[in-house]
Amino acid sequence: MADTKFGRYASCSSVNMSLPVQGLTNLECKNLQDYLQSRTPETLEKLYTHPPICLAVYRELPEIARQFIIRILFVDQPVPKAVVSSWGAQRCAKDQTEAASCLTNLNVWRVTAIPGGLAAWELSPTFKKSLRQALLGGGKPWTMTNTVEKDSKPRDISFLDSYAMSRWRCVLHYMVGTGARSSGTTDAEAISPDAVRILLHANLMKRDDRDGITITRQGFQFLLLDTRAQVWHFMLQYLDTCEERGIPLPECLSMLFQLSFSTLGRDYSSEGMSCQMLTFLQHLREFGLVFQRKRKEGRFYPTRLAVNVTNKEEGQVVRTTLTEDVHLQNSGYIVVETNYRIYAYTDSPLQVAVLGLFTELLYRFPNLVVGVLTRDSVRQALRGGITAEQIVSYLEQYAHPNMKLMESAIRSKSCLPPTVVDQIKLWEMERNRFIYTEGVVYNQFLSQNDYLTLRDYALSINVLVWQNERTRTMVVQKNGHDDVKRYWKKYSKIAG
Amino acid sequence: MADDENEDQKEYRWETGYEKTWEAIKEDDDGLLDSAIAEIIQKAKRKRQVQKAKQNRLGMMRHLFVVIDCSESMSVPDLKPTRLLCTLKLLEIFIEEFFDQNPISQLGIIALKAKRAEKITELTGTARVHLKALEGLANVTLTSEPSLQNGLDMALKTLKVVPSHASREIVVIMGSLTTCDPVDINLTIDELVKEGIRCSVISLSAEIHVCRYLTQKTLGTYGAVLDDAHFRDQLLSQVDPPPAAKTQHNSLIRMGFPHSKDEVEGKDAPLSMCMCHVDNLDEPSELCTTGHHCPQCKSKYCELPVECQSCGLTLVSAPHLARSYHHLFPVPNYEELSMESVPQLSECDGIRKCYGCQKVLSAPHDKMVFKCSHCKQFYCIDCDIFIHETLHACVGCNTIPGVAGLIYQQQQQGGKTIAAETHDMLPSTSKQQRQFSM
Amino acid sequence: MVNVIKGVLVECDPAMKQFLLHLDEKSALGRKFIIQDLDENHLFISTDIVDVLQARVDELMDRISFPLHDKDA
Amino acid sequence: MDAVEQAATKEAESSIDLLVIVLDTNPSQQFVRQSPQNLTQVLESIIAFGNAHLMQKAQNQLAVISCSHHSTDFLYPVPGRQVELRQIDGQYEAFSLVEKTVKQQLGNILMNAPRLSSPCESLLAGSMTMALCYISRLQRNVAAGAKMHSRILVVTGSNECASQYMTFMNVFFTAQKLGIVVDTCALDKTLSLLQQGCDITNGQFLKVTQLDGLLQYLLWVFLPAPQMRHKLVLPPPPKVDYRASCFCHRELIDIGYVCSVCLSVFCKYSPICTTCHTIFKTPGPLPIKPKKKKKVEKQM
Repeated sequence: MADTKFGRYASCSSVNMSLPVQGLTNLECKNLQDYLQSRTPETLEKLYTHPPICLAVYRELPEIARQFIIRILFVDQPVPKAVVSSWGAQRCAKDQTEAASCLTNLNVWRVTAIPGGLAAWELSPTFKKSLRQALLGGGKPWTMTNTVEKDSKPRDISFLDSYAMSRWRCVLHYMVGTGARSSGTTDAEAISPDAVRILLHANLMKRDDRDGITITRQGFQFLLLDTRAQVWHFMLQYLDTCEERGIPLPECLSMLFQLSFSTLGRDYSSEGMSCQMLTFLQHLREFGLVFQRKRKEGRFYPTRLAVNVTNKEEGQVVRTTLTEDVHLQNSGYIVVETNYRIYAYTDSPLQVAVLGLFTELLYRFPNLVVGVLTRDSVRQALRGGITAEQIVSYLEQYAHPNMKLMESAIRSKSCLPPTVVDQIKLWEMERNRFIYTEGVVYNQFLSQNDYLTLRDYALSINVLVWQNERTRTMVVQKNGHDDVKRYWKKYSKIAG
Repeated sequence: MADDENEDQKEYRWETGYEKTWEAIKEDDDGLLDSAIAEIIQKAKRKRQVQKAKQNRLGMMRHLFVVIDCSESMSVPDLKPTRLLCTLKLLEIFIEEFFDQNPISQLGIIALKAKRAEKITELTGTARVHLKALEGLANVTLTSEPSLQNGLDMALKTLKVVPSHASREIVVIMGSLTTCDPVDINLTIDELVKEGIRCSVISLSAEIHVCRYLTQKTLGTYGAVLDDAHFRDQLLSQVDPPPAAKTQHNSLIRMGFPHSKDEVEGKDAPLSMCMCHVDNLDEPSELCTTGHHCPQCKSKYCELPVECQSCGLTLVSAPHLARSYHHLFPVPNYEELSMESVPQLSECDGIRKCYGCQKVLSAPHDKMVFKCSHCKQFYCIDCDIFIHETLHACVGCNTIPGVAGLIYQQQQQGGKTIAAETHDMLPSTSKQQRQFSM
Repeated sequence: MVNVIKGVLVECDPAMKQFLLHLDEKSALGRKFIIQDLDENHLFISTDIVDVLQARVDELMDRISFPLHDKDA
Repeated sequence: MDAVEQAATKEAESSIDLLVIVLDTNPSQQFVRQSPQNLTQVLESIIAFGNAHLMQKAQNQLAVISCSHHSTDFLYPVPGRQVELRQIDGQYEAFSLVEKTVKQQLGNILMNAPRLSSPCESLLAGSMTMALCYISRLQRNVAAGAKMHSRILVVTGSNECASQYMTFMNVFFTAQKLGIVVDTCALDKTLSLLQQGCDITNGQFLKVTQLDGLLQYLLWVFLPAPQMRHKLVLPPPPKVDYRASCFCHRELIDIGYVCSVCLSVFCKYSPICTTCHTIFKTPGPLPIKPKKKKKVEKQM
C-alpha cells in the first residue's frame, strides 16, 4: 500500500510492480519537499530570497519542525542544539530527529559553533529574512500586486472555476482523446505544442511511430489523481523544462506560489513582470491556472487550480473575496453501490473515459453513465499498472455528496461500500500470489563448513534470501552474487 | 408542578404532533421542500426547549432507580437490533448525561427477570459501575413476564432509607404489555405516593393503563415510544432534574471540598493509594502523590464527586455544584420576530447580523430571528437553540455592561439577587462596582 | 566444489507451488522451467519463463473465479 | 501504535484549526494604565501571533474578539465585504488583511467608546460566550468529511470579577462538551477562575509579567495545536484549587453545608437558606463536628 504521506500522490510501489521482470516504471509524484530536497543548496538559497517560496516551504514542514522554526525565527543569535532538543518531549525524540534532518536537507537551518564550543542551530539568513517579511511585512511587494483601478466587470468565483476546469480538461482530453478512443471519447482538442512537450517530457504520453502520440500507463495513472495533484505534478514537470525554455526557475516557482497565496476572485496586475514571466503567465493561462481576457491585458485572475497548488487536500477551504467559504462545486458525481454498480452523473467524455479504465460500462444516458466493476475490468486496469489504491481513491474523491453524507452518519473511513473496496484490493492481491526475487542459487557444497561460512558471509552483507542447512542450499540476491563469488574464491584459495 | 396533574389525558403520544403534518410543508420559491422541512425540524427543536419548565425549586440531589424490563417481550426486534440492546445503548448515553448534569446525584439499576426483580447496581454516584453492569445485561436470557410490582417494591425498599432532602425517583422501561404481580399493585402505588417517590414509565410497546395510573399518582411522566429517536428523547428528558416534590424536606447537606494535599504542606504529599480503586481487582490503584483527600478522614480518591467510603462524607468540587446552576437559572426564552425587525448595521453596508455568531442574516434561511427581552439583542435560530440548550447564558446580557447580571435578578422573586449570590460564591479581590458616564 | 545457477526465487503458497510443479512436469509452458524445488513454498525457476508464467497464472485465476454478480440485474 | 501516531498526524494535517483570540482591551487594565503604548505593543504581538497561526496550515482560521469595558466586538473577521487592500510590502496579503482589519476595527471601537470615569471590569465571560456561538456556527457548516478543531485564547490584564462566576462556569462546561480548548494568557494577576477553565478543558494557563517577551511566550505556549502539545515541553499545569467558598464569609472551606434546593454553600449550619429562603428541617443526628480546620489561606 502507498504510505500515508504520499497516499494522495499515488506513489505506487506495490510488490508486483517492483518485479525485475515487468520492471515498467510507474508514475511517482514528488511533493514540494522531495522536489526541493533534490535541488542544490545554491538553488535553494536563490529560492529562499522569495517570501512566497519560504511561506510554502514552511507550510510543507512537519509539525514539530514548524514549531522549531517559529521559535527561533525572532531569535537573532544561533540557538544551541541542546536547547532546541529540550523543546520537544522525550517520548517523541524520533519525530524531532526527523524534523531536524528535514530542516537540514532543505537547508533551512545549519549547524554553527557558538562561543563556548557548543554546536548550535542557525536559520539560513535569507530564509529567516524572507519568512519574517512574509509574516510581519517590510521589504518590497511581491511582483504581482492587486491592480489599482477596479475592474469594470469583475469575474466571480463560479465563472473562474468553470473556466479553469474547462481549460484543464482540455489537457486531459488531449491525453485520453488520443489515447483511449475506444472508450468513446470525442476527438482530442488541440493544445499548444508546449503543453505537448511537457506531457512527453513527463512521459505521460509517448510518441509512437504507428499512431502518433499515445498515452502511457503513467498517463493513465495521472488521470486517476485528483485535480490538484495533477496540476502539481504537471507544473513540476513544467519547471524541469522551464530552464531550457530560458525561464529562470526561482522566478517561476515564486510566481507559482504567489498565485497559490493569492485570493480567489480578486484581480492582480502583471505590470513590472519580465517578459519571461509574461510568457510563463501565458502558459499558466493556457492550463487554466489564471484567467486573462486578452494576452496583452495587464490584469489577471488566479483560479482555484493555482490557489490549490500548495494545499494538501483537494477541495479545501480557500481564501476568497467573500467572507463565507465557497467550495468547489460539482466535484462529486459517482455513486457506488454494494452490488458493484457505478452510477456516474456526468456527460464529460473525459470522466467516462477514466471510468472506462476500470469499469465495464453498461448504459449511457445524456447525463448518466451506468457501469459495473467486474473482476475483468479491474484486472484490466491492474495489468495497466493502475493500483487498487488508485482506483479506490479515485472513486472516493469523486463520490457523490450523498455518499459522503452517509459516511458522516456511520463511522467508516471510506464513503464507498466496504465490500467493494475490499474486493478491489483482493483482486489486486490475487495477482501477487508469487513473490519473485531474482537471485542465484548455491548448492552441492562439498562440506558443511564451506556452506556455513559462505552462508554466514552472505548473511553478514545481507544478500541472503533463502537457505536450507540440511540440503546445503542457499539463494542470494542477484546484486549480491559478485561479492559472494569473490569471497568464495578467496575462501577456497585459503581453504585448499 | 401543576402542569403534571392536568397533563392531557385524552391525547395519546401517537396522536400528538402528527396531525396534518403535510399542511405544514410548503414549497419554497423554486419549488423545493427542503427549506420547509428544515423549518419544521427547527421548530420542533425549539418546542422542546420552550417546554422546559422554569422554576428554581428543583430536586437537585436525585436518587434515581432505573428499572429495566428483561422479559421475553424485550427480544422483539421492532427497535433495532432488539428492544433490550437498543435500551442498553441509550441507557449508556443517559447515564453519561445524567451524571454530567446531576453531579451530586445517585443512580441504581434494577432488572425485571422472569417475574422477579434483581438489583444490578446499588445506588451510587459513579458512572463506571453502571456502565459495566449494563454490558453484563446485554447477554441476559429474556424469558417469561416481568413483575412491575416486585421492581417497584425493591426500589422502594432502598429509597425509603434515603435522606429525605433528596428527590427520589424511579424510571421504569417497560417492554411487556403485562405484569405478573404477587399481590395488588395498588398497595405498592399508594406506598410510593406516601413516600413521595416520583415514578416515570417509558413503554416500548403501547400505553398500559396501570403504568399511566402509576405515573399520574406519583406525578411522574408517561411515554410510549414511536421509534428509537423518540425513545432517546423520552429517556433524556429524564436527565433534567424534576420539580422538588412536596414531601421532599429541604436541608443542609454536609459536604467536603477536598484539595490536593501538597498545597497545605509545602512539600509534595507522600505516595498513597486511592480508595476508589484499592479493592477493585481488574484495575488496581497505583501509588501516586496526586489525588483528592477527604478533609474529614484524609482518605484519598482519584476522582470526584464521590461518597467517602470510610466516613460517608460527600466529596465534591466547586465546579460540580456550578454544573447544576443552569437548571436553577435557565436563560429566559427569546421572543420570535421577523427578520425585518433587526436593525441594519450602518458601518458595514446595511447588513443584518446575528449578535451571537456574527452570521449575516439573509432572507430565505433565517426568516425568523429571536430577541432577548433583557439585552434587546437579536439572534439567529441556531444561536437561540445553542444558547438555551448548551450554553445556558445569554450572550448579550453578559457582554453589555448595563444588563449584565440583571437577567438573573428578574427571575428571582426573592429579594436577594443571584448576581450578588454568585458574587459571593467565591472570594474576589475586586469589589469594584460598574460605573459609567455614558 | 559448489554449483551456481542464476534464476528467480519464487515464493508462493503450497497450492500455487503444486500448480507450478504440475505445469513443469506437463511442460505446459513448452519446456521444463523449475531449476530446483527448495521447500513447500519456495521454488527456484529460470528467469525467462516468468512472463509466460504470470500470464498463465492469470489465466488460471480467470478459470477458477466466479462472476460476483450478473451484470444486467 | 506507530500507525495510530501516523493517522493522528495525518488527521491533524488535514483538519481545520480555528483559533479565536479574546483580547481584553479594557483601558482600566493595569498595564494599560501604566502606559497606553503597552496596549499597542500587546496588539502587535497578538496580530503577529494570529498570523503565525494562519501560517501553520493553509486551511487554518482565525478570529479576534475585543472585549472592552463597554462592549464586545469582532475585530476579525468582520461580517460583510472585506476591506479592499493593496499589497504595500513583502507581507503575505492575507496577513496584512488581518493586521489592517484588526487595527481599523479596534480604532473605531476606541473612538466611539464612552469615557469611563473609574476603573471597571471587562466582561470576559460574555465575550467567551460570543466566541462559543461563533465557533459552534463554523463547526455546524464545515464541509462533510472535514474535521475542525477549535480553541479560545484569552489574553487579559484585568482581574476577574466574581459576578461573572456562573457565566464563566457555563462557558467552561460548554467548551468541555464541544471539545474546545480554553487557553489563557494572564498579563497581570493569576486568575483562578480562568485557571479552573483551562484545567477543565485541558488548556494552558500562563502568566506573563513583562510584556517585552509576550510574542515569544505566545508562540511557545499557545501556538502548538492542542493535538500535538504532548510532543512539546510546555509549562507544567499549575495546582488548581477547586475548593468552594462559603456564601456567608467568603472563606475557602474544607467542609461545608450545601442547600439541597439551590446548592448554596455555607460554612456552618443555619436553619434558613439565605439564598432561596428555604426553611431547613433540623437534621436528625447532628453532624459530626468537623475537626479543627487549619488556617485556610485566601484564594487569589
